[in-house]
Amino acid sequence: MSKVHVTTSVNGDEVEFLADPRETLLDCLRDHIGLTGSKEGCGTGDCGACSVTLDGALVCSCLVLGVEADGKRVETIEGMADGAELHPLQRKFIEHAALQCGFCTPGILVAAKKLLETNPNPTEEEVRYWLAGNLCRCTGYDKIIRAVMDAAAELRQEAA
Amino acid sequence: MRYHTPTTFEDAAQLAARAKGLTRFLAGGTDVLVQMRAGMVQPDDLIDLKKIAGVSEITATDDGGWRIGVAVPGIALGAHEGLCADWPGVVEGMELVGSTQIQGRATLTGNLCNGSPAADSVPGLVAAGASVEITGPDGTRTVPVEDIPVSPGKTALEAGELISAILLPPRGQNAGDAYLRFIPRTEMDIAVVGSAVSLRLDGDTVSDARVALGAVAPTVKLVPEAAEAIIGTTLDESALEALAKAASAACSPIDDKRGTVAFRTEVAGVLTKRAALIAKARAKGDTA
Amino acid sequence: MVAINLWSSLTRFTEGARVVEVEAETVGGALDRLVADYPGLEPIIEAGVSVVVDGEVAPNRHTKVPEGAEVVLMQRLKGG
Amino acid sequence: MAKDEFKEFKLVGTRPDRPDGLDKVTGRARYGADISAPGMLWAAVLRSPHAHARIVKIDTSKAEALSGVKAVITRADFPTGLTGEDWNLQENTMAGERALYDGHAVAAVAATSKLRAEEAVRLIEVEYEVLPHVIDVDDAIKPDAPVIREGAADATVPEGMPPNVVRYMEFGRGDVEAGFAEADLVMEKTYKTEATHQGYIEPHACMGQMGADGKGEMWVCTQGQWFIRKMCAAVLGLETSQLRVTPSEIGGGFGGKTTIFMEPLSLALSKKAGGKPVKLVMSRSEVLRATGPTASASMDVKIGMKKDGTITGARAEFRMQGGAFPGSPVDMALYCCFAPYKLENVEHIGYDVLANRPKCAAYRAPGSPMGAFAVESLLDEMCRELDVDPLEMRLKNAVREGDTASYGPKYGSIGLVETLEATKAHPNLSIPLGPNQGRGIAAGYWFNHNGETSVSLAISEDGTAQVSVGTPDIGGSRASIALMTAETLGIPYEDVRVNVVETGALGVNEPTHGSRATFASGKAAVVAAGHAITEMCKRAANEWGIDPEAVEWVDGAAQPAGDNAGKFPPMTIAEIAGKMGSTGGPISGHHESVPEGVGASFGCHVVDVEVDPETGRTTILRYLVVQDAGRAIHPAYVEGQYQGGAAQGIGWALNEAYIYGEDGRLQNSVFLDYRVPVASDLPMIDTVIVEVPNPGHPYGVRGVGETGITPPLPAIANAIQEATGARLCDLPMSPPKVLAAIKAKGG
Repeated sequence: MSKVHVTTSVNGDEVEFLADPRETLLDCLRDHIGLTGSKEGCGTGDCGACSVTLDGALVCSCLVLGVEADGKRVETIEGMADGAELHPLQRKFIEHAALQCGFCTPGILVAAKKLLETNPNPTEEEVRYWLAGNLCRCTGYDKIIRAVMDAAAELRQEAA
Repeated sequence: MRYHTPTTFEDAAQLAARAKGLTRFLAGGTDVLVQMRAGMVQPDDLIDLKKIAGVSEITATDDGGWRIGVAVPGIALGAHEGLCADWPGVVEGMELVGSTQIQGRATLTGNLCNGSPAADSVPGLVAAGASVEITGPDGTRTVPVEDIPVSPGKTALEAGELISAILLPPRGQNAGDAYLRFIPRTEMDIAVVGSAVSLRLDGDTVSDARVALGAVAPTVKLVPEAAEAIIGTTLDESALEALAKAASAACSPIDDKRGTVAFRTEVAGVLTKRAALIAKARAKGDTA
Repeated sequence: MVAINLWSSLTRFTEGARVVEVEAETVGGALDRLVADYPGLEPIIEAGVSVVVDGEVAPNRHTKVPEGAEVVLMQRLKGG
Repeated sequence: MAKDEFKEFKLVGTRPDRPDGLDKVTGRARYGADISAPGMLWAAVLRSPHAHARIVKIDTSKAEALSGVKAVITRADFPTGLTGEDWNLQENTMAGERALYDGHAVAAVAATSKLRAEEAVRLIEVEYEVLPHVIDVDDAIKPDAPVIREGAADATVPEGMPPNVVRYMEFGRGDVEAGFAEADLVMEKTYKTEATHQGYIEPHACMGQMGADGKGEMWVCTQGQWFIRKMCAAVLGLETSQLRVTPSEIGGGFGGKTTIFMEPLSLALSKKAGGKPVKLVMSRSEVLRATGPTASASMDVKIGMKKDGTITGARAEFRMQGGAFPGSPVDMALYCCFAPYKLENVEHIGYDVLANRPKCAAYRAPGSPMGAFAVESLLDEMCRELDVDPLEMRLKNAVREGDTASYGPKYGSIGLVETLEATKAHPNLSIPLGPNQGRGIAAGYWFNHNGETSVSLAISEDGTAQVSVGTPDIGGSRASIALMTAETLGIPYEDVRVNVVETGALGVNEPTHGSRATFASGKAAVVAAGHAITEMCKRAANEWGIDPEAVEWVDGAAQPAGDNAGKFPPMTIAEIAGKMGSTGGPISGHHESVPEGVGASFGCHVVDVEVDPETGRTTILRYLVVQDAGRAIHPAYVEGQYQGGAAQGIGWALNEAYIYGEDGRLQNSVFLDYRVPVASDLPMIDTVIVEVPNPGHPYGVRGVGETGITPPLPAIANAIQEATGARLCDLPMSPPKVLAAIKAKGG
């Protein structure tokens, strides 16, 4: 079973790896390039813990093959902060206690960032539906929704 | 497993026709990868269609309809103003498939080829009178969408054949469509019942209609009796009752982990009534 | 003397008594006495029980049992 | 509601950033599957596709011949002769003579890659003789049911009981028949709940390494590293101290990670592969099929009530299956079900029953939600029948300090009445409801737990403090323990670092379970800090040349206690710590105990629902949780526990369930069909933290983690009845069932 040489950009860095064509992008991120921030909660696209963007589209990296990433841009949780400076969503999640175990947090942050890029002023209902593919079993979502709304407000203020 | 990236449909068809073992086509991958992961399917050849020119495009056809590429993800359908204006029911069916993340990958063609009777995007396509262009080793042919699924998980595609585009007819004036499904949660479920209605009005009267149901039979089903129940009516109370009755009568569902026979049969009628009213409102210019 | 309240399916081992009296100053002493008096209780006590002394689950065998204390034997408590 | 003496804290009751927040929002935090080591192998497990089958033959030769395969194990690789719960754990880790449920492990492989290990598993050939199986608890308790295991019943089971009954109990007091005779209304009903899974998003994962010398290491996501150590040692016949277990960050547990499932496999594979580390990560499907869900229950409840709402007698008979092994929480369900009520006449009967399902594990207030569903549902129906306000009825019968609990002991300080009063005062109760809407109320209870606890605290050279605890941080316990430690030492919150440590670093700790981490590790940290303070006062006294008894600790500094002690400026913790090398050496504090003073926690929930009368779909419009926290150390994480418990209860009430086919196979082993609530299913969840301080804890803490999952099941059933007129007695209250119930009553 021969492996495929994949060249891709991850969080702005050019990365190369050899992938078995059966391996998912999530497997490749975690096991070949050591980026374990994206999590596998289900492997079937139902929990969103592995959320990344692929050429700007929000996807479950467990439903993308590693070989499909060739020539594309991948953004993961590890690229969300700007050096030591957290993205407002990351800060607001800590401030609002929007995580308990924290396992779903990377995927939710990646998905929420894409939401706010798409829709800077979402309603509570829009946030809930956008994040419906990101399961959290600890929080009941309440503080997550508040943190996203608060970060959105802050980002709007910055932009104004 | 061998991974192929052909650049034409003809090459893809040739690859598939020559392959000895199990072959799968890859567009969005949201079904194939899940099946591979669960060990249900271990393909020998996986043919990725995304390097073929035009597969990610939505184009207006000369007759006023639409041609949708096989790798157009749900999110791109929803972002396409012209398509949303013409066929909101088709678009909302696709948009109900999975989460935001799934929408970034999943395609109409994939949803159709998975062969599930519960596929959310298929009733809308059937009600719309959509067809598919099929490319095979011997050339292309065009087939109505309702003829593609033949039983759960099985399609009418022959070995070496693959869908190369989805074709929507011109919408025309005073017409609207809608799709509703029932799931226990608000998101992330497979339809327990799905119902799509497409209709045209002459004044306040329904002059033409197509009704399609999902998850109530071995395949998505076109229900002419349901359409007949509302053609020539203004969707008054008695027409809606007749519509619901015809929809329920067309159901031959199963009891399974997602719903019961009685529930599916009952709710098929309820949803069809509700979908018809939305389609009518859209035909009258309501953009919601 | 300490009166120990048992759960009633244990009365098969105590000749029908729901409350039995033993001579003891500690929880451990009371349990040992119980087993000595009613050997049928041994596997149940071995498997683990919680002993409640005046409303509080006793933390260990050395917990004192004051004269006249309310002692209740319960199946072992834990949680999720 | 806080008592006056609790108002003076500087830190306790504030909401600082959690210490592990940064790691968890940047993807740096390392969970179970994130740990790797040089030379590491990957494991995969072959599982039974049958609910009940005799294993006739296992042929592993083809798997062993595959390149890259380093070890294949079956039950033959495990020691024999285990008994009791040790045998149960071993049998559940890997099937012996028979596979007892769909998903039961049969063989395991370690290979050089994940894909290679999976290929090897597919090459293992197993010959099964399929046996009759039983899934439902009411079927399993029948005298002619397929027998899961001969001789599994313990001494509590009288002669002549059906073969799958393995534990039996009855307890109570008063004369329940006389109680019913006194009542104006006696009602009796049967209720059923299906098994649900804890549904933590992180699948079980570990990396084990075991040499031929019997020394081993394990890195694992767990609620309790010492439990993992003890259980792995028992199952594999190891010396406990030779195994060192390091907990990773944990992606949720809710009780499900207090025991072992596949951890011994990684150690056994490692040993067979010459001591290479072996990583084993479960898939979601494996988690649902082969780790511990909760029990399913069938429950009869009979209650007598006077016209004014006074409960005169109550009887509960519960049957629960917890899988193919003893251990359903039927005892806890019975203890908790009538716990909010003062009862003179009460009777409880319980049966623990075997069935062909995975071995159940603890799930958040184990047993209590099922019992509450039955009792709180029936009470609500009786209130409707007698036209009594359900909240007033609960207040009238509520237990108070000094009352004897339904299950035996006397209550210490409890806050049920305060909780019910706070509920009554909440604005949600006066919001008008529209058509097809209904409001439901229910109460709930959990004991809370203490458990073996060992904590060490050390003062660093700069006057900051590190605390080593043995309870993994699932939901912010590092923050609450740091707050209490800093408050006690009189130093800033940021100056305390709380570390969750491995088994080699402390005495035995029970897991983070029973809502005990903030109570027990927190209490021990406070005591340990006190020891350090005593030592620091001594060091200051020595410097000053006065009696240590004459030194007191105020705001992070030693100072003379009054003018008679002498006149010296306060000596800060930093000053004392900076000199500790020359004043007597390291300064630390340590405490270990099974702490006394556990405080029970009552809650009351109010839910507003809307039911679509044509489809039976229930929408949660509003949700209120009111619960006694004793004292909320970090209120944001207390609210989080309340909200999370409510959300899990909502899932259990409406859609979550184990669904089995006729063949006894689990049909919904993915999140697509095991329907936990998604963000768009829920509203904001309102919370009220009632604070009736627990006198058994230095800062008044009661455990808060578990009670919150108990009231939602009945509260939602009660709301659905008000919305539709239909009463659901069988969970989940999924749309098909609700629609059928509406139709059955002619709606």
